[in-house]
Amino acid sequence: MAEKVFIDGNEAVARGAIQTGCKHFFGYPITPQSEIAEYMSRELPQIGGAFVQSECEGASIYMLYGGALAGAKVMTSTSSPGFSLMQEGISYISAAQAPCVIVNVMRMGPGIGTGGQQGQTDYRQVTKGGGHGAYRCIVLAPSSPQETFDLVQRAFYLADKYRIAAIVLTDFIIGRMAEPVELRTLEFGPLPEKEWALKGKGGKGGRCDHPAGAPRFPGDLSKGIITFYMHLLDKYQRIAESEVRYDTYLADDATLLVAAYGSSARMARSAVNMARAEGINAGLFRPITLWPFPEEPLRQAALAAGKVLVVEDSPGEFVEDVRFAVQGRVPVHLLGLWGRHNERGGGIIYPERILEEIEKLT
Amino acid sequence: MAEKVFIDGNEAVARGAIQTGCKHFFGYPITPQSEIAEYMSRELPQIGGAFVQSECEGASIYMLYGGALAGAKVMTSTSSPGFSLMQEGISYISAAQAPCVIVNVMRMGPGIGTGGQQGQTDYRQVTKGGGHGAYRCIVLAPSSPQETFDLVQRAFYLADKYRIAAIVLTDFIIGRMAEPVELRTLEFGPLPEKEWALKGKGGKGGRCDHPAGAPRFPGDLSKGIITFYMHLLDKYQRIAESEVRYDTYLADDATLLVAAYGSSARMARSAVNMARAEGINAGLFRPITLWPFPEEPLRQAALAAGKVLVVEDSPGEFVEDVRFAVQGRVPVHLLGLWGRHNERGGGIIYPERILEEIEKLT
Amino acid sequence: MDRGEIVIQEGLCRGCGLCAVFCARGCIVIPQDKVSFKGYPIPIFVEQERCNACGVCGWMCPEYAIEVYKYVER
Amino acid sequence: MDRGEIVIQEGLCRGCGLCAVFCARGCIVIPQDKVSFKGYPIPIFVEQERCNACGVCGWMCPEYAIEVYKYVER
Amino acid sequence: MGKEETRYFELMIAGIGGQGVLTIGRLLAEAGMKIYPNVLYFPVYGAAMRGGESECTVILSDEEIPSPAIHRPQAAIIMTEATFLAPIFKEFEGRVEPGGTIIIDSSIVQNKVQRDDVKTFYIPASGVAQELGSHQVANFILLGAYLEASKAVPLPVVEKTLGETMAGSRRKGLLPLNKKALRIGAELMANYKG
Amino acid sequence: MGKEETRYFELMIAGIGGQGVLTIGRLLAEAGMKIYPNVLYFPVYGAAMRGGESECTVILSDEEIPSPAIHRPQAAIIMTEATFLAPIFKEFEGRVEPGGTIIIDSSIVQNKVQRDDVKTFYIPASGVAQELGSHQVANFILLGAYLEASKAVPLPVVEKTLGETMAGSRRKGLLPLNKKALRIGAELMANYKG
Amino acid sequence: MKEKAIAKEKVCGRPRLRNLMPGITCPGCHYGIIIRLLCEVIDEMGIEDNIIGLAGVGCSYAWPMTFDIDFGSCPHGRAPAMATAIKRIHPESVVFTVQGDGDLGAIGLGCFMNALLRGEKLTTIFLNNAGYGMTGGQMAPTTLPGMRTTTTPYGRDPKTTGYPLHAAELVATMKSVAYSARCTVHTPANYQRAKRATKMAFKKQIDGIGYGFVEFLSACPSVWGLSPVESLQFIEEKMLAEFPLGEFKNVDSID
Amino acid sequence: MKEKAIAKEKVCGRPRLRNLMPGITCPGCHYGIIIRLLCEVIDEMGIEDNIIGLAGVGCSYAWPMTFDIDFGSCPHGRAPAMATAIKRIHPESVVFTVQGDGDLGAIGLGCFMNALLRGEKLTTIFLNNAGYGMTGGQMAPTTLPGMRTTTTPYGRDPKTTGYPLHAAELVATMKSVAYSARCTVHTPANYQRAKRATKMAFKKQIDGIGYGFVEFLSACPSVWGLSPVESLQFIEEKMLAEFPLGEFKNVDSID
Ligand SMILES: Cc1ncc(C[n+]2csc(CCOP(=O)(O)OP(=O)(O)O)c2C)c(N)n1
Ligand SMILES: Cc1ncc(C[n+]2csc(CCOP(=O)(O)OP(=O)(O)O)c2C)c(N)n1
Ligand code: SF4
Ligand code: SF4
Ligand code: SF4
Ligand code: SF4
Ligand code: SF4
Ligand code: SF4
Ligand SMILES: [Mg+2]
Ligand SMILES: [Mg+2]
Repeated sequence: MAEKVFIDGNEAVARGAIQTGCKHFFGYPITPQSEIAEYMSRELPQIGGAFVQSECEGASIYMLYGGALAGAKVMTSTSSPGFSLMQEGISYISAAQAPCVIVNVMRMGPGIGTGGQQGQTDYRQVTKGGGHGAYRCIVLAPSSPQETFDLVQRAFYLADKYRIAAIVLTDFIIGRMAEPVELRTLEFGPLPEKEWALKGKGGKGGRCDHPAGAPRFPGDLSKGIITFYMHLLDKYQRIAESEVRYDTYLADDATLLVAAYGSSARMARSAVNMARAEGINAGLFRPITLWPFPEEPLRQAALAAGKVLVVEDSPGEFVEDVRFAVQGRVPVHLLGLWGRHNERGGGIIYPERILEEIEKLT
Repeated sequence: MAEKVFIDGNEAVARGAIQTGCKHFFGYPITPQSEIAEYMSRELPQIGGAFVQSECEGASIYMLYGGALAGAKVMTSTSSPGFSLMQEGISYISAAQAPCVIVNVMRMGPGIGTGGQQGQTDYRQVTKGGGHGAYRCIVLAPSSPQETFDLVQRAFYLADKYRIAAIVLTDFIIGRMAEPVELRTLEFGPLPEKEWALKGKGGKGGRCDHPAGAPRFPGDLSKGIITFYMHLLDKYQRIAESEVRYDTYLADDATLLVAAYGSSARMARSAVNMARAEGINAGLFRPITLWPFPEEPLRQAALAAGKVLVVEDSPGEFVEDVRFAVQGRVPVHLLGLWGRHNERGGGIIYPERILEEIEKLT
Repeated sequence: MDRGEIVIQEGLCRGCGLCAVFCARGCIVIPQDKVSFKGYPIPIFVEQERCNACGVCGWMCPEYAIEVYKYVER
Repeated sequence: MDRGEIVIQEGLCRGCGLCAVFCARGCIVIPQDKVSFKGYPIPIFVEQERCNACGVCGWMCPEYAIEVYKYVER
Repeated sequence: MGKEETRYFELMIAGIGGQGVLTIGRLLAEAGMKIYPNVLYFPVYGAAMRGGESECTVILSDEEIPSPAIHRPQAAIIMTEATFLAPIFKEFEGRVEPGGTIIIDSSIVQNKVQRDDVKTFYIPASGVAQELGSHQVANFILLGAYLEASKAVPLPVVEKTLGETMAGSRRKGLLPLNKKALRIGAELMANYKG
Repeated sequence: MGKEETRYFELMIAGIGGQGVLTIGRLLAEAGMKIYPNVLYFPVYGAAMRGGESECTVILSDEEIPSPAIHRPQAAIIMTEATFLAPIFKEFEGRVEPGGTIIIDSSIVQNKVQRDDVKTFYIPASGVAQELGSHQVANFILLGAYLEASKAVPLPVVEKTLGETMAGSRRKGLLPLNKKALRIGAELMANYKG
Repeated sequence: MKEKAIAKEKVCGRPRLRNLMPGITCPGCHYGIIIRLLCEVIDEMGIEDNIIGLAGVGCSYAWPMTFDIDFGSCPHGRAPAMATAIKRIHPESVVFTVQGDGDLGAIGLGCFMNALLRGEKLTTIFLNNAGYGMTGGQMAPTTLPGMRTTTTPYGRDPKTTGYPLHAAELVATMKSVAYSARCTVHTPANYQRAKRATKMAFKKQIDGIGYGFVEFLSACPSVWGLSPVESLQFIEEKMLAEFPLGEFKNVDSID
Repeated sequence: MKEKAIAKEKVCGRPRLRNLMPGITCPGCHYGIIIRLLCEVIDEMGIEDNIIGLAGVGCSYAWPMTFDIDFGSCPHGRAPAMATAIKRIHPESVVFTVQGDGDLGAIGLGCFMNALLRGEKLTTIFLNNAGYGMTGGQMAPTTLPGMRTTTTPYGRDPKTTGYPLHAAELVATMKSVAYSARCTVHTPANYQRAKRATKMAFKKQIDGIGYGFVEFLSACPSVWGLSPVESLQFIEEKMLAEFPLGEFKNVDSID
């Protein structure tokens, strides 16, 4: 077994990236994830890589785009307002199919929000594509430092495999909670050469990275808009078929299915335990990929249970995907951020509150 | 009857805004909507207002935010990549509940897209909130210059009534096609005073516009995150109950319901005519508000028809809302951008192609 | 005769020590072993006789914890 | 003896007239009444004798529509 | 040329930026507004300033006009062979509806229409325009030819509209030349012989 | 204090930034890692640099730990009355589970716990720390007290861990003082008399 | 003597336009001193009724709550754009921004420079504390070479992170600027000079001449890892060496 | 004489690194001339194999397709950020950006200035045509006072829209910049001077000294509403009056 360290989710992001070969990081400080950049600023210069503190999240994403076009394994991280500023860049990255990893350690609320505190209110902006042009990004939502460490590695792999932006979505809780993490290197198999990368033509013909330019690869925008989108749709379809990930807990015999992702899934799991202790057959469904969304497995589990309780620390975003999956065939209840124990930024939807809701529904 | 002029959708935006009292406009050039800014640059100085050419769409939206906080009727317009750059600002505007109007004259594709050509690929970014914090904006989608002229006026009204950002979503086709437009002033009734506006305290106590500051109005973020969101949810609920708009055409006896919005609804309407001429009972459902989405009316119409054909010039975004509404209870087919007559930016989904699809489905 | 006095509000003071630095007349000292009920070292107005109510300690206090009063005869 | 020649590719030329302006020897003129098959006024190389193949018209042509050749004896 | 008993005209014009495609399209629509209750003008042009694809649709109708985009127009004016990206002639040759009309600037377009189910008119508009003193008025010649062929809007109405729209413009000195070009186009069409 | 037969400890610590709340929380967790298969440390602190709310949860367990956030903790250390926004003492007084333990820095917090279903210890940590020469070690005194009360992790293990974590740090000169504070805290608890 | 009636006259205390609420800066932070200065300036110039402030994001984020004037907060770096709109809509009012060196110098540099390019008539209070205070002490464009921050753990190296931004000098090169100065409040004398500069920066706006800009060097004991008193010395020895004080532009008409 | 074997030697034609494809600029646009210049510079410096270009959005958007080198395109205004990453990842390569005056001077000003602040070793070719060509002739930060554009229909008024950006001078004030010059290609002699300046701007990068910047005044007959020949005169009379030519900085070491 690999070395085990006691680190938080933010450090797990940084370490996971370096573990899988990322040597270039571009980022701008924002609570609650500045620690990722700080870690990178210490470590990358030591391994011959580069940490660049950008002047804003816009610059971070354009640096990321440049780095991806240069053919390197690159990552940036930010939190909610910063992610908003990246939307144009993500759209360009998606058009160029430039592989890269973006980490969003969410914080609560629109605008300045609640000063870098807990929340899950970026679900729509992250999963529905906040930028123009109807693209998709893979979205992975870990619920522990270990899973963060592992999924960051997987994100790099998926990004390169599908030439896509892979987003790792955590939050204040996952980012700052520390647990023992095994520093294992995950192996996913071989990846194609990046012959399209800009690095100086080196005797060959000049490579042009321009949407209306010489075609560089299948699905290049220059081939025409229909060809381009059919290529994307095909790719998205392949991802949806092969890369869906989710986790269930005591869901087989559940008569009430709790659906939650990321940090909320941790509280929900405790609540399921409490409910079981009371003799209520609750179970948990936890999507790990938010896109592709585990629509079919969730529908099956929901139909089997007959009733769904969605828990999310938001006014209700994830619940829309659950409703979409369930198609009105079983009732879907929502415990949103009003389930928090207080109004302040540090408010939390505790397992007890979820249990209450479970009891109400049974 | 008011004067009738022959103007295109872009001019209708500018004229509609001025007609309803907008005197301040902030914008940055981008095809295919620069004409809106150009019109404003000619007219606003003449009526004692201000046209400010911002340095980018980010600046446009922050100027808009400032202007809204100053208590004025303000507007900006842009096209797809520019809208992506506004996402952070829109999130702040939504948090501050600063009333304003944003026009997005869509163009096709992610990234640089197809150089300012036709497309409807901003549906998700506009309707699902591309910024952080799970807010909502009202989205109005006209399908003619006259409707644009009218809906822009309505957008200003709704923005002030609900203290919300109202988005008018058009595209290359609606923006550039010209038709006779009656220059009528729409009356919507009285609006509340903007006592919260920043304009110098003028003898009263200083007004603080800060999320964590002195509460300014019901639903101010400073009251705590739950109170804030409950206020928003309540407001969104009221909007969903009162402001849903849609149009139907020959839908009553339809055995196939075509669903389309904006420019696509124009081609779809021709196709419905063609189908009727062939004896096929096709009908059209056209949402005018994309948020709030006419979920219930669409479901009823779809159930009555038994079959839905969605037409949109995109790889499939609007169709998701249709599917959500229809809940899998009748089949929903999609004719997306692959229905265009060619690969180039100027490609169009012609009525003939829609008719073909209608025929296939009957 | 004393020319004035200063009042330090313990609840506002955060013990930065700037007042002591800027009193040119040395009227204020901060004994590092005394802590306010908020947990900060607290300044003490030790030399009222020398205070000329110049107000500098008040200006330079980032917490507005000091009020300076001048005695004026009526 | 002619010292060189220039070749104007009608298909590339957009009739801007810069070549005529920059030929210091006046070898190129643009009769405004003649239009290329693309619809642009077309320059004409009227004075080969005076051309010294300096290449300036070629450099300054924004469309690379002019090739300049120098005659060299073998 | 009208469909059924109600009046209905469709025209598409295609060329490259700078030829005045949009000028005559919009002129026809504005003139049409004096006569028809429903009028639509729909231009398509690229983002670059000069020389790109330029195309527009004009519809004049007694009835409501649903689609602004017409796949198989009644009539087309073609002013260029092709642009960098688009085979304009080829495309429009194929698109005009059977029985429809194609008017071609034969000074520019060398190709011939291969269909025999459409009425085709080869008008050497650019050549004639150059003779008139400016190759820039080829568009008005072609519009004049279309008006003569279709009778969609009487020539005097178009001329009047032109006068109104050019009234305030810097180019108003060109009005007589433009009018002349319109009339010459109409004459060329009136006297057209296969 | 463990639940059922498996070992299980929960502790929440609350105060304001600068008091070392997070330092002792993390220390306890890292020491716990030497003994327990499952350890969790979850800090909550604001965006501002100094003086804001600061709070953390530590869980040591033989079993998997699902929720990092504990509404009704087994034990709490309270180091402040209130912050600008949050009534810390009030909140935690109410939250500790019946039968649980509350340890209070009574040099700072003047309030008294009103419940009688919890074990409450008033430790004048800041006062004692000041006597030791630095009010900054109050946190170690309180941790020492908790360790004595709970037996969650033996004091030597905590001391060893502290030595390891401070080894590379600029503050390693403070190690003896910190250790002393831990021991004094444990003694105060051992000798505690309501 | 004792019998004489002695009255106490308040010489100094919380400034009138500073709301009654605790500050939320760290001990020894100069932001509190600069707030006093601004309150006094607004008070003395008699403009409280028609002044509007806009605060950036950083440790000055709470300023809007602490002043008894109309005062809004802005997205990070975007105060100049918001101020532009407000000034255009209420041209008779006095509009100013308060921005940190990360806010104005990094994320907001384009927004700010473009406000100068557009010739806005605004006033900016620029807080140079050589780092990002709010987010935990990262490098800012103004961080001194060699200085350790949480993102320059080995000291800022100009080879990979460049040289400090000299905002007041840069601003002075822009044609539409009427006033630009760099000040400190780290001594009472400098406090007074800074106050005069700030008044001048407002006056240029009020007189319609052009943009007014004042850069404040401000102690940040937390990021600098120094005590408040050591921080004074750091300003004197290090900050002033890199960032000289002075007026870099002061004109009464532009073109 | 006629009997002698006469061979034709090509003096001038399409430059070797210019791909065979039509340009898409307007007649008389100087961008084509600047492309030639760049091709010649890259060729003569022998750096075609390890040079990487990044084009902004504007009428230069098609440059990536027209050069036979690795050449990417960027979101509007963001070339310096993309170039930064590429240069950091491939430090041995020569990385340059091509940006219009809207691209660099408006939307991209912050991105560009921050690249200078970070001390990147890049080269920028700045195309100053006093307006937005691509989008139809709107005002740019470089538009001359009084000039009519589609968004300054009554002429640019410095009172409401400010004064032109002088990029080359501004850049020269930044410490990490090694070279900054303003050139034109509106006469053959200026073409040659511009070529030397461009080589210098690349050399500063290659030698690791600092940023290299060349501003080109470039005729835009379409936006200016002038013929190509009139545009030459406009440069001579109006542009040069506002934007003097010259080297504003040329240093061989920084600090
Ligand atoms: C878009 C965005 N990115 C990042 C942040 C996080 N953030 C808050 S304040 C700040 C920097 C503050 O530095 P500075 O402007 O120097 O102000 P100081 O705290 O030093 O006063 C940052 C990066 C944010 N709020 N918004
Ligand atoms: C985010 C964004 N906003 C706006 C545009 C539209 N746009 C394309 S080019 C351009 C400006 C071009 O001006 P300039 O940089 O001066 O280049 P020029 O065309 O003059 O060469 C603009 C605003 C865009 N592509 N992306
Ligand atoms: S008022 Fe002046 S003399 Fe008195 S204590 Fe304060 S600084 Fe010293
Ligand atoms: S300056 Fe103010 S806060 Fe600082 S020690 Fe003195 S009284 Fe306390
Ligand atoms: S310079 Fe070139 S494009 Fe211009 S007229 Fe001469 S040959 Fe034609
Ligand atoms: S080569 Fe020189 S002399 Fe000959 S035509 Fe060209 S510019 Fe004139
Ligand atoms: S971090 Fe620095 S700037 Fe921020 S409040 Fe603390 S001392 Fe002041
Ligand atoms: S618009 Fe201006 S810059 Fe653009 S191609 Fe035309 S002449 Fe050149
Ligand atoms: Mg700072
Ligand atoms: Mg330009």
